[in-house]
Amino acid sequence: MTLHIVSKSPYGCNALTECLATFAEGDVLLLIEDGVYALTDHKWEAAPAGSVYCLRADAEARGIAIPEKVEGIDDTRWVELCTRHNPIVSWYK
Amino acid sequence: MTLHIVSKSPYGCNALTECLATFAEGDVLLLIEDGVYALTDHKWEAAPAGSVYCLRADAEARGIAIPEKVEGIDDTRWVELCTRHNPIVSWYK
Amino acid sequence: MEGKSTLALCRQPPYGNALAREGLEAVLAAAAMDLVPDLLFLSDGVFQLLDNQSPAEIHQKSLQRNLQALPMFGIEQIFVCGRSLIERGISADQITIPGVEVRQVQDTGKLIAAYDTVLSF
Amino acid sequence: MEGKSTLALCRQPPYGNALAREGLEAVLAAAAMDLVPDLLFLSDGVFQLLDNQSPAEIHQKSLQRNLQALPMFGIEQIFVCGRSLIERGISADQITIPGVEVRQVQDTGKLIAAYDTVLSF
Amino acid sequence: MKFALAVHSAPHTSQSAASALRFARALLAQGHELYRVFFYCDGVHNGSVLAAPPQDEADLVGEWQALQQAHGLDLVVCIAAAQRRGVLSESEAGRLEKSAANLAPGFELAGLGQLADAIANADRLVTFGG
Amino acid sequence: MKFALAVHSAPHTSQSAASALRFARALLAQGHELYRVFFYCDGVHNGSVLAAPPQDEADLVGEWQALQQAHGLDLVVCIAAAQRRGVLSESEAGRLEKSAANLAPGFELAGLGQLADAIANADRLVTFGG
Repeated sequence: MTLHIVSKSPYGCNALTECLATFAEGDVLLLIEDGVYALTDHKWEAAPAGSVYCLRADAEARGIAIPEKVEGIDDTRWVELCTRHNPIVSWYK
Repeated sequence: MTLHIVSKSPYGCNALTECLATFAEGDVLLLIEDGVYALTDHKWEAAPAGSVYCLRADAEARGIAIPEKVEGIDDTRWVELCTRHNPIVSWYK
Repeated sequence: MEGKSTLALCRQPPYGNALAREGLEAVLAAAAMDLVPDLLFLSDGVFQLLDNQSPAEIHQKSLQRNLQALPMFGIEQIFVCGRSLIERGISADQITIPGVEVRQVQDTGKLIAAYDTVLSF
Repeated sequence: MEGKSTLALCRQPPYGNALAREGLEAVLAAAAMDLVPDLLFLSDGVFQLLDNQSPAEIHQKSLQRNLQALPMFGIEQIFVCGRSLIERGISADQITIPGVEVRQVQDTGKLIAAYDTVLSF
Repeated sequence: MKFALAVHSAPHTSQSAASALRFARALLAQGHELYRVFFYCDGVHNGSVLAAPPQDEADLVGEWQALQQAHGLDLVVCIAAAQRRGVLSESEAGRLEKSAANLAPGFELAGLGQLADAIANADRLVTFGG
Repeated sequence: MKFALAVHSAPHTSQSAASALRFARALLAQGHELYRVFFYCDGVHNGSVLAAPPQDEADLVGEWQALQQAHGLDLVVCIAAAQRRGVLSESEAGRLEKSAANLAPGFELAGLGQLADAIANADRLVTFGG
C-alpha cells in the first residue's frame, strides 16, 4: 500500500492528476507544501474516502481550510504514516 | 503586440494554457525548450494562424516534428522576433 | 525612470518556492528607484493575496508583509485576474491588501500588451 | 543488495531540466552496486524514449546514450505507461531502447505498489 | 525503524529542503533511526557553507549541521551533482585546481553508490524535491 | 537595439541558462547592444567559479566569462539572492566572515536597483527562467 506525497499545486502542475491516475487499492495520499492547494478543488475526492491527509502546518501557512473528509496531520503523524505504508512515492514536479 | 515565450511542456505545467488565455490581438507565441512539446498536441491552434513559432534547435533536440502551420526559427530570427514585438513575456513555470 | 511602464506578472503561489517572495522584493526595489511597476496576479499567483496566511510553523515570514509595503512604495495599480480567482473558488472578499484597491481584470491580454516591459515571477 | 526491489519513476522530459539525466545516472550507479532498479516512464518521462533526438545544437549530450547503457548494467525491466503515450500521441514504434524490451503497462498503481522502494525523478 | 532521505532541492528556492529537515527532526524525536540523508540534484546546495541568508530567514545549512552534531547524522552530498553546481570539499577543490572550497563541515562528498547503499539498508526512503 | 536579459535559473539544472547564453550571442552577432545581464533567483549560480562540470558538458560559467571578455558585458549578480544561495565576492565573504569567496571573475555583485536601471535603459527585457 503506497503512500503518495504530492507537493505541487494542482492548478500549475500535473503531479496530483498523475498521482491519482496511478492510485491502487489501499493507497493513501498526503498533500504537503503547495500540494495543499488541491483542497480548494474537488480533484482529491477521486481518492477513496478516508485516504486523504494533509500537513496542517502547510494548509495554515497558506490560509487554506481543511475539509471534513481530509485529515490534517502534524509532523509526528507524518512520520507515522510513513512507517505504516510502503513504498513512499513523492510527486514533486 | 506581445511576444509570449513558453518554455514548459503543456502536459506537466499550465504555462501554455495560461499564456493562451491572455492572448491579445496581434500577439505572437514562441515555443522554446520543453515548450516545443506543445506541438504534439493541438492546444497551440487556439492561437491565430501565422502567430506560432518554435525554436528549431529545441524541437530537433527532442525529436519533435514541426507542423506546417508553425514556423521553425533559428536564434537569429528569435532575436528579430524580439525586436519586432514588445513587451516580451516569459512563461517559464 | 518614470517614462517606462512596467508590469510585474506574479504567477506563483507563496511559500512553496521562492519566486513569489523574490518577485515582490524586485518590485519593491524597482519602486524605490522610481521605476514603479504595476502588478498583475495571475494563475496560482492569486493565492499570494489570500487572507489568513500563518506561515510561522513552516518557518517562513508572511508574504503579506511584503504586499502591505506596496502602497508605501507608491505601487497602487494592482490587478488580479478574475478568471484565475473563479477557477480557484476564491471570492473577492478573501483577497485584500490593506491600503490599496485590488482591481479585477477580465482581459489580461489587453492589459499586458499596453506595457513597455513585463517582468515574470 | 538484490533483496530490495526498487523502481525508478521517471516523469520528466529530457533536456529542459536536469532531472531526466540525473535520474538515469542514479539508476546506472545503483545497478553498478548490484541494486538493479526497474524503470517506469510516466507522464512527460515517456518523451525520454522518443526516437530521433538530436540535442547537439543545444549543446547537450543525447540522453539516449544513457538509455542504451541500461541493458549493459543488467537493467531489463523497463515499463512505460500506456496512458501517458496515448495522451501524447506517441505510438509504440516511436519508442525503442536498443537491446531491451520496453513493456507497456496500464495499471501503474498496481505495478508501483509491489516495490519496496520507489525513486522519483 | 530505519529511514533514509533523498533531498533534491536547494534551500531558499523550494520549501522542500525545509520540509526534509522538519521530517528528519520528527522521526528522530520519535526514536527512529536516520540512516543517511543523501543530497542530490539541486539538493547539494544544502551543503554550502557560504550561504548567508538574512537573519530573519531560516539558516538551513546551519540547522542541518546542528542536527548532524546532535545525532551523528550521515549527511552525504553527491559528488557528481556537487561538482556541476560548484559545491567542493578542500580535496576536490585541490584536485580540480579551484580557488576555494565551500562544503560545510558536517557534510561529506561521496558517490551515488551511497544512495544505493541507503536504499539497501533503510526500511523507508522518502524523497524531497521540487 | 539595446537588450537586457534577466536570468532566473542555474546552469546544469534548467536549460534556460544555456538558452540565455545562446540568445545573448545571437543578439551580439547581429550588432545589437547587450546593456546588462541580471542574474536573479537561482540564476546567481551562473556566477559561481567553483562549478566544475564534466569535460563533455557545457561550461556555462566559463562561456559567460568569455563572452564578457569579448564584448565588455555587464554581468550583474543580485547580491541579496546570491547571499541566500552562497555566491560571494571577496569583499562580501570578508564582511560576512565566511571562509571563502566564489564569485567568478567577470561577474559583479550589485543590488536589485541594477535590474530597474536595466529596464529603464534597455529597449527590450527578456527573462529566462524555469
